[in-house]
Amino acid sequence: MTAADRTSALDALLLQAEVERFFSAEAELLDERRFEEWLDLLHDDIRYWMPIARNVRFNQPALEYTREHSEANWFDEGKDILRKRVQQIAGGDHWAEEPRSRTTHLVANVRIEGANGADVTAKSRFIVCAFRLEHDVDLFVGKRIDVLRRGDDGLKVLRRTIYLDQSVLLSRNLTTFF
Amino acid sequence: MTAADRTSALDALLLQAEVERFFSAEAELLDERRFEEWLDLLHDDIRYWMPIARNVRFNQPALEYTREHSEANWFDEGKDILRKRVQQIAGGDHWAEEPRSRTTHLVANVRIEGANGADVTAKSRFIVCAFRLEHDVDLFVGKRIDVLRRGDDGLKVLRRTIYLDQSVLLSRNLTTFF
Amino acid sequence: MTAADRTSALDALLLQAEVERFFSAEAELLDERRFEEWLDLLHDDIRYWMPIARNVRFNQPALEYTREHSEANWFDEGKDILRKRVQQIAGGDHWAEEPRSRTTHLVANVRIEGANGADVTAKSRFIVCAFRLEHDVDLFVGKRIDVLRRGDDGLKVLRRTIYLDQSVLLSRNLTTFF
Amino acid sequence: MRLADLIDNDAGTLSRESFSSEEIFRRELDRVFAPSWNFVGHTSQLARDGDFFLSRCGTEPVIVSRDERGAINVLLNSCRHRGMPPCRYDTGNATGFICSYHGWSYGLDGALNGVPKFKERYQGKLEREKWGLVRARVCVFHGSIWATFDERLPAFEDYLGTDMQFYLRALLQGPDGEDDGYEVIGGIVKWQVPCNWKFGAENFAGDHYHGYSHISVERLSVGLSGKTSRHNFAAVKTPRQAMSVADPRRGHTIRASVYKELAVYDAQEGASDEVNEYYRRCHEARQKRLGDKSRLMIHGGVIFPNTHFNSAGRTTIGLWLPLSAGRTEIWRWLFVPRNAPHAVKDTLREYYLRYAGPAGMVEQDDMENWTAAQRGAESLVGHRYPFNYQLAMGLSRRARAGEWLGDEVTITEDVAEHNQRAFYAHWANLVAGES
Amino acid sequence: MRLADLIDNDAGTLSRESFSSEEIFRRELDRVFAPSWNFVGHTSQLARDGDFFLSRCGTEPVIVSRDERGAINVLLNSCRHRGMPPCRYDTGNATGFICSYHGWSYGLDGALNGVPKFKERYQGKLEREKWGLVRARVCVFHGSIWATFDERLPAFEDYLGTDMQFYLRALLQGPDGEDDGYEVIGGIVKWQVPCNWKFGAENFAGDHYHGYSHISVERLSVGLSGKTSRHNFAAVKTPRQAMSVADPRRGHTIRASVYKELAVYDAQEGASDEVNEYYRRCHEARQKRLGDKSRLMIHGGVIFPNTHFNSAGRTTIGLWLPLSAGRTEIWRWLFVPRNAPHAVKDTLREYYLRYAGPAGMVEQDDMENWTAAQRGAESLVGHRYPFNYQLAMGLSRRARAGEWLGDEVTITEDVAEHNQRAFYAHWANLVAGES
Amino acid sequence: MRLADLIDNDAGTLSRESFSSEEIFRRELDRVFAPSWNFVGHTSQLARDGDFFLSRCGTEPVIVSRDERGAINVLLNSCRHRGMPPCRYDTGNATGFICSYHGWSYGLDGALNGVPKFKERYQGKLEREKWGLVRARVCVFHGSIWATFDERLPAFEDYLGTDMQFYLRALLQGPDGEDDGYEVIGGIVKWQVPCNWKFGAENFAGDHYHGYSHISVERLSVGLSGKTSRHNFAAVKTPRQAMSVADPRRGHTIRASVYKELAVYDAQEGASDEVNEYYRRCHEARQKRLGDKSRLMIHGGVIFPNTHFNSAGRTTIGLWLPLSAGRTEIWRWLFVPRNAPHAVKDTLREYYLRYAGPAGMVEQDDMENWTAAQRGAESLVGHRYPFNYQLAMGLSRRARAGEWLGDEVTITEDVAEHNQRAFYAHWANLVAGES
Ligand code: FES
Ligand code: FES
Ligand code: FES
Ligand SMILES: [Fe+3]
Ligand SMILES: [Fe+3]
Ligand SMILES: [Fe+3]
Repeated sequence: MTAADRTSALDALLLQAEVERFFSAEAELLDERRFEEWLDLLHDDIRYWMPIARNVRFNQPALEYTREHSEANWFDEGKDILRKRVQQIAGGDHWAEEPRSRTTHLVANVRIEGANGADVTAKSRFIVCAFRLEHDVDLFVGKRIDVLRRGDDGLKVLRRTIYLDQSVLLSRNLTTFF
Repeated sequence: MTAADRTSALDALLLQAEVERFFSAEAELLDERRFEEWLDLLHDDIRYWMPIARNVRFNQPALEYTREHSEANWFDEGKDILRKRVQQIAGGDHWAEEPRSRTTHLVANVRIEGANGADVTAKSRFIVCAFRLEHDVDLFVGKRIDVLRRGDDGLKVLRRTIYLDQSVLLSRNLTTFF
Repeated sequence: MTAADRTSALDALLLQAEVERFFSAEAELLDERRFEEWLDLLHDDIRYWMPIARNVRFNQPALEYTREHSEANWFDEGKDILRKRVQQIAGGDHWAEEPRSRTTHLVANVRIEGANGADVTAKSRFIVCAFRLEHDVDLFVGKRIDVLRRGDDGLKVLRRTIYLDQSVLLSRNLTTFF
Repeated sequence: MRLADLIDNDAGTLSRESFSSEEIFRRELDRVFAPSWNFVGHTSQLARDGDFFLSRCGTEPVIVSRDERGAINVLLNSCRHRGMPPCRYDTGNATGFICSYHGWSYGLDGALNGVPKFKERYQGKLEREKWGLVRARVCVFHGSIWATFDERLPAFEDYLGTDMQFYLRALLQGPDGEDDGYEVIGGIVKWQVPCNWKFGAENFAGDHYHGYSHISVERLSVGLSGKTSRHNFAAVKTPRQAMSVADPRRGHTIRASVYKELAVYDAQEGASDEVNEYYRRCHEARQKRLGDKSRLMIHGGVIFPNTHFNSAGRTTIGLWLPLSAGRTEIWRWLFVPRNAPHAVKDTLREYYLRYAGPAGMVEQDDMENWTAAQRGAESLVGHRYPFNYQLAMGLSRRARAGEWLGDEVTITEDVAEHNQRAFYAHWANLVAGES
Repeated sequence: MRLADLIDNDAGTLSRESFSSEEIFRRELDRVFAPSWNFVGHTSQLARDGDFFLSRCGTEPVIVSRDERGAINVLLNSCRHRGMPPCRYDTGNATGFICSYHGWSYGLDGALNGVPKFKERYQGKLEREKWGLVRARVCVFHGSIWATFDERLPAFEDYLGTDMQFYLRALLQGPDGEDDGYEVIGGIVKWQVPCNWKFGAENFAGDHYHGYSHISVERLSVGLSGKTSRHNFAAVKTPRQAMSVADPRRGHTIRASVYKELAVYDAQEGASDEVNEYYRRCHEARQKRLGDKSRLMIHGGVIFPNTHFNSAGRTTIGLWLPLSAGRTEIWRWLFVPRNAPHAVKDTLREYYLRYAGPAGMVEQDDMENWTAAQRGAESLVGHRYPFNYQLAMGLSRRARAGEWLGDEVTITEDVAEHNQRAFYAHWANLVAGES
Repeated sequence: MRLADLIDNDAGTLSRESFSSEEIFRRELDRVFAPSWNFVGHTSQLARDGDFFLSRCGTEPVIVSRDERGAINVLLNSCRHRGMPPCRYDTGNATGFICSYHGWSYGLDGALNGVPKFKERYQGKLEREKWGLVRARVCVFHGSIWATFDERLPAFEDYLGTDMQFYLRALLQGPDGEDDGYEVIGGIVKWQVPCNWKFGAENFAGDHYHGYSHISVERLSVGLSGKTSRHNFAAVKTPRQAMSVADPRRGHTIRASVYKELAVYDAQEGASDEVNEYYRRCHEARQKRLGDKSRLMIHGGVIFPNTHFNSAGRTTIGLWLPLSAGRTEIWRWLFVPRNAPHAVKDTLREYYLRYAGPAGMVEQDDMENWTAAQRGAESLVGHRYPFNYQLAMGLSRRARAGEWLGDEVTITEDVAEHNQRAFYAHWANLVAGES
C-alpha cells in the first residue's frame, strides 16, 4: 500500500490500541472497586442505558429491546444516579455489596465502528462475573456500544448502551457496573 | 531493531489487527443475525468442521477428536449446507430459533500462526453464549483454527476448525454458528 | 503528535502485541497439553501465586486475599514444584487428569502497566474452562498480574499473581495451570 | 414437624420450616395458590384487538389476549394435544396462535379452530369444542386484570371483600383521585431471587420496621422531592399516622398512613417545575374529589397471596411466583398516570428504575437480606427456634365501625407486625387446616 | 393422582403427570427399564480382540468388550470394591481394566484377576470368583448387541416376538437386502434434552403427524434426491401406504410404508452418479432377494422401551437415557452400508449430520418442541387436562393372519396415533399394574 | 431397601445406598450429625478479645468468637427475628454483630443487646434474654475448639473416650511432644467435592490400602526428606508396624504406626539445614518427654463422624460438611509448630499446599477417585452388589489391656479395613437403630 495508506492504517491501530487500553483500565478500576476514579472516566453528560430483552416474532426486531426514555429498562440514567450508586457502595452499609462482590469484567471483540470529530464509536462484547460470599456466582453476558468523546483530559464515555442477553434476569441483583 | 525489522514488525501488527477486526465484525453479524452478510465472509470452498470430543488414553491423542470426512462430527460441511441453515432460520418457521436466541460470540487469544501466499492461519479461543426464551442458557467454549484467504474483496474464511470442549453436549441444540 | 511521540506510541504497540502474542501462545501450549514447552516460558526464578479470597469488611481490603509466603494459598510455589506437576500429569497415571481434561484458557484485557529495564508488568483477565469425562465442567474466572522478564531467549514469566474470584472453590480440583 | 405447630398465634411466632420445607411448599401450591385470584396484567397493555402478552397465574403460564370482540381472555398457554405452548412471544398482536408441534391452531379466545387432518383422521372422534385452550375466570377491576383457574372460588369482588375493594380501587386512582388513572409502561421487569416467596409477601404486607435495611440509600437523595431519603412523602410536613390494615378472614393487607389533617402539598414530587406543578394540581383535585378520605395515603399491600403493590408516589404491582421453597421469580409492572405529560411519566419511570428491582438502589438491599434470611430458614438447628412476629402484638383493634377505613379490617397504628400476623394466620389455616 | 387414572385407553387420553412426576419416573426405572433388553452397540465397533467402548444399559454405565476368545461382554462399569468405574475411556483396545482407586484389576470378561495384598491380607476371606464385574446377559442379533441385567427376563428373541424379529432384522439389512448389512461410523453422538424420555419414544414410535414441526426444512432440499423435502423417498413416484405397526403385548412399534406395487427406483439417493448407481444396483438386488416383501419400507420404530431406530434411507439407532422426569440423555449411532464405496458412506454421513442430532436441521425443531411440551406436562392446572391420543382411533386392526406383515401385530394405515396408544397401554400396565 | 440390610458386619459388606440414598442422608443429618461434637476451629485463631471467624458445626453455620471476658462462644449465625446471619465476614474483630435486616444487635456472646423500637413497640412482650443467638455447647481441648447443639450429648471428653483423648492429645502435641504445640496458619481451605461425605471418612479413618491412587506422586519427591515418595517418614530406617486403631463403641478411628524401637532421626524433614536441625532437636526432646510412647506415630484419623485429621509430618484438620448424599464441602485447617522458626513454618506450609486440597498433587487423585466412586454408589444395578470391606477381617483384637495403646480400642496391624468396619458398624447403629 502507499505510504499514506500505511500511515492512516497505523493511525487506526493507535486509536484501536488507545480504546482497548481505555476499556481495560476501566475494567480494572471497577474490579479494584476504585469507583470514584471510574466516575472520572464518564462524561458529565453520559447516558448509561441497559434495556430489557423481550422474546418477539422474528420480523419485529424493533420490539425486542425496551425503548430508552420511555419503557422499563435495567438502567437508563445519567451521571448523577451513577454517582449516587457509587456513594451508596462506598459507605459499607449497602448490604447487597457488603461484603463486596469479587468481579471480573472481561471486554473483548472491541471494534471501532467510526470516529467523527471528537467522538469514537466502539462495539464490544462483555462477560462480567460476580462472585460474592461463600457460594454465589452471577454471570452477565452481552454486547456494548460505547461513544467515547475526546477532551482535554483524554477519552470519556459519553454514551454506553449495554445489551444483556438475559430476558428474565436469573440473578437477584445488578449491583455491578457494566 | 533495524528499520527493516521494525517495518516488518509493524506489518505483522497491521495483519493482526486486520484479522481481529475481521473476527469481531463477523461476530457482530452473527449476534445481529445478519446471516446473509455472514455467508459473504465465507469462501465458496469453505470447510466448516466441528469434531466430537472423546475421552481416550493419554497416549492416544489421535483418537480424541472424531475424524473429518469419515466419522460423526457436530459439523462437517461446506457452504451449501451453511446456506441452507441460514435460509432455514430466515423463514421464522425454524422453531428452534423462533423466537430468536440472543447470542454473544466472544473471540479472544487471536494468534496468527502463519501466512503463506494468500492464506493466513489464525488460532483463537471462543466463548459463545446463547440465551433464549425466558430462562434458557447455553454456553459453548473451545478453540478455533481459521484459514483466511485474501481475495479481491478482502479476507474470506476458507477453512474453519472448531474444537468444542464438551464431549456429551449438555445443550439440546446447536443452532448457532461458530 | 510529534514524530517522536508517534514512534514511541508505535513502540508501545509493538510491546503490547508481543505480550498478547506471548499470552496467546502460552494458552495454546496449555490447552494442547504441551506442558514441557510451557515450562520453558517460565523464568527459573518464577513465583507462581494464587491466594485464597476471604469475605471481609469493606474497610479491611488487606485481609481479603491470603498472604504470600505465610498463609494458605491455592498456589504459592516456584518452578521446581510446577515441574513436578508437569511430570505428574505426563505419566498418564495422575488420575485427576487421566483421561485428560479439555481446557480453554481465555486471556483478555491485557494492559501493560509498566516496563522497567528488562521487566514488563501486564495485567489481564482470564476465564479458564475445564471439561472432563462425559459431563464435568469447571469454570475459573479472575485476574492475573504478570511480570515478564526479557532475556536472550525472549520473554519469560518471572512472577505470576492469580486472583481467583471464588472463595469456596466449587470444583473438586485445580489440575490446570493459570 | 406437625402442621399444627407451624404457627403460634398467641406467642406471635412462626416455624422456619414454613419457608424451607418442600413438603409445605407443595401444600402451598395446592391450598394457597390454586384457590386464589391472581393479578395477570392491566388493560392498558391491550390497546387494540389482537393484542396479547404472556403472564403467569400463580404457577401457571398464561396468554392474556384481547379478541376480535374486544373481550379479554386469560388462557393456559399449553396446547391440549401434547402441552406445547402455542404462544412463545412475550407480547405482540395476532389473530390466533398456532402450535408449532403438530399445528393445532387456536383463536384469541382459545377456541380450537384448526386441526390438521381433522376430517380424514379424527372422524368425529375429536370433540373440538371441548379441546380449546383452558380458559381462566377473568375479572377486570378498575383496569387491573385478575384471573383464576378455580371454578369454586367466589367472585373476585367477594374474594377482595368490601373494604379491600375500597383500598385496591384507591390504589388504582390517579394522583388526582380519578378511577383507573394509571397505565403500564412497556417492559415488565422479571428476575429471580433465591428465597421463599413469603419474604416478599410479609415485606409488602406491612414491614414498616426494616428501615435498617435501607440506611445506605437513606443517606442519599433518590426521591423526587430532592430531600434526603428514598420516599417522596418524607418532604411532607403535615403530621401523619402510619398504620397497618388487614383483613384477617381473607389475608389481604395494606400499609398506609393517614394525615392528621388535610395534607398540604410540600413539593414532594418537586423534581422539576413541570412535575411539581402537575402534582400540585393533582393534589388539589384529589382533595376536592375525595374530601376527608384524601387524608389516606396507601404505601402498598398484598392481595392474598402473592400480588404485591406499592403506592405513595410509586405505583407498581408485583407478582411473586413460587418456583420452589427456596426460589422465587418476581414480575413487576410499573405504572404512570395515564394523563400526565411526558416529563412526569419519564421522571416517575426513572425514579422506579433507581428504586425498584435488581438495579434498584433500595430493593437491592431487600433482595440481599431476604436471600440471606432464607439460609437461616434452612438451618436445621434453627427449626427449633421459630421466627419472631411480636412487634406491637396486642395493639390491634377493629377499625372504627362505619368509618371509611372499613369495618371488616383490623388496624394497628405505627410500626407493627400486625399485617404479617394476619397474613400468616390466614395462610396457616389454608396450609394446615382441613381441606 | 391414582395410578389407575394415568391412562384412559377408551378415551384415548394420557395424564400429563406421566411425563412430569418424579414418583412415576422412579416407578419407570423399576418397572419399565430394569426389566428390559437394551441396545448397547454394534459388532462393527469391536473389530479386534481387546476392543472395547463405554455404553449404557438403561440407566447403567457399561463396558462393552470383546475378549481374547472373541466373545462379547457387557459389564457394569463399577468396581466391586468401592464402585469406582475401572474403565474411563470412551473407546480403545486393552487387555483388561485396572481400577485407579485401590488397584483391583479385571479381565475383558470382567473376571477379578488381580487384588493387591490378596494373599497376605485377604487370607481366603475374599472369594475372588464372586467379585468380578457384574455381567449382563448379552444377545447379538444380526450385528446389533443387546443386554439386560434382569435374570428373569425372557430371551431377547422372545422379548422381541416373532413379528418384531422380522422388522428388526429387516432394519439391519443393507440396501441390497443382505442381513447385517451395516456398520457404525466412528463417534457416537451424545447430547441432553430437558424433556421426558417418552416424547422421543412416541415420536419414533409413530408420529407421522408432526409435519408442522418441520415446515422450515421442508422448504429446503436436505435429502439425497435433490428434491425439496427432508426425505429421500419423497422422490419416489410409486404410490405407497403409510402404516403404523404395533405389538400391543410387548410395546414394540414400527413406522412403515408399503408400496402398492414393486417400487421403481426414482434416484431417491441420486446425490451423485456414483451414489445413484450404487443404490440402483442395491434396489434391484433387494427386489430380487426379497421379492414381494421388498414393497415394505421401514421408516423407524421403537424396541420397547427406549431403543429408537430410523430407517428409510437413514439408518440410525438411538438410546433415550432417562436422567429424571424432565431430562434425558440421547446417544445416537449412525450406520452406513458395510460394503458401500466411500463416496456412498460419506454422502450418507453428511446427510445424517445435517438431519439428525443437535446440529440436525430436522431434529432441532423436534428437540425444541419436546422441550417446550415438557413445560406443558409440568403445568399444575394442566394436570387436570390429559394429553390427546385420539388420532385415527378405532381404525386399527389385526394384521392379516398369515400375511408377511405379521399376525401378532396390529396395524393402522395412514397418519395415526395407533402406535403411541399401543406403547402407552403397555407402559401403563407395567407402571400401574400389579408387580 | 430395609435399613436393617444396610450393613452385614459378618460378611464385611455395606450397601451402596449408604452413599447415594437421599432418604438415608436425611436420617444421617438427624441421627449422626445432630448428636455429635464437631471441631469448629482453634484457639490460635482468636488471639485477641473481639476476634471472630465463621465456621460450621455439622450442617450449621456458626460464629466462633472471643468475647470481652476472653471466653470462647460458638453461636448459630442466624438472627432470631427472621433468620438473617448477623455476621457475614469470614473473619475479623468486632464488639458485636448487627443484623442488616431490621437492625437487631447481638453481643460477642450472642446476647440480644439492641432492638429498634424495643420500648415503644414491643412493650415488654419481647423477652430479650430469651431471644439471643442460639449458643452451642463448647469444649476447648488442648487448643482445639469443639461444639454441639445437642443438650443431651455427654461431655466432649466422654464423647471422645479415655483412649481417644490420648490420641487426640498426642495429635495436638508439637514435634517436641509439648501439649497444644500447634497454631493455625491464616486461611482455611474450602472446596466442594461431588461425592458422599463418607468416602472421606473412610479414607481418613484408615485407608492404608489405596496406594494405587497415588502412584503418580510416588514417582516424584514431594516430601521434606528429599526422598522419592509423598511421605517424610519414608526416609526413616527404623522398622515400624502400621496399625489401625478403632473405638467400636464411639466410632472414632486412628491410623498409626509404632516403631519397633525408639526411632532414629533420619532427616525425614531435612528440607534444609535449618529445618533439619529444628526437627532433630524436636525429635530428641520428644523422646525425652514421652519415652517409650514416642514410638507412636499417628498418621491421622477421624473423630466421629466428620472431623478428619492428618499427622505424621502433616498436621491438618478437616471438616467434611454434608450438602447432600452426593455432594460435600470440605474445610481444611493447616497447622504449624507454634514455636518453630519461620523457615520451618514456611517449609511445612509449602509441603501442605503441594500435598493437600484441590491443588494438592496427592489429594487431587483422592478427590477424582471418590467422585468417580460416587457414580458407582448411584448405580441401580449396583444397589444389588454391596461394597466390600473384607480386607484383613478377623484379624483385629482388643488392645493389650493396660498398655499405653489403650484398652477401650481394638487394633489391626498392617494394611486393613478394620477402621472402616468399626466406623460403619457404629454409623449403622445410629442410622438404622431404634432412636
Ligand atoms: S402439541 Fe400442539 S399440536 Fe401437538
Ligand atoms: S474401588 Fe476399585 S479397587 Fe477399590
Ligand atoms: S432478621 Fe435480624 S433484625 Fe430482623
Ligand atoms: Fe425494603
Ligand atoms: Fe421430527
Ligand atoms: Fe489418599
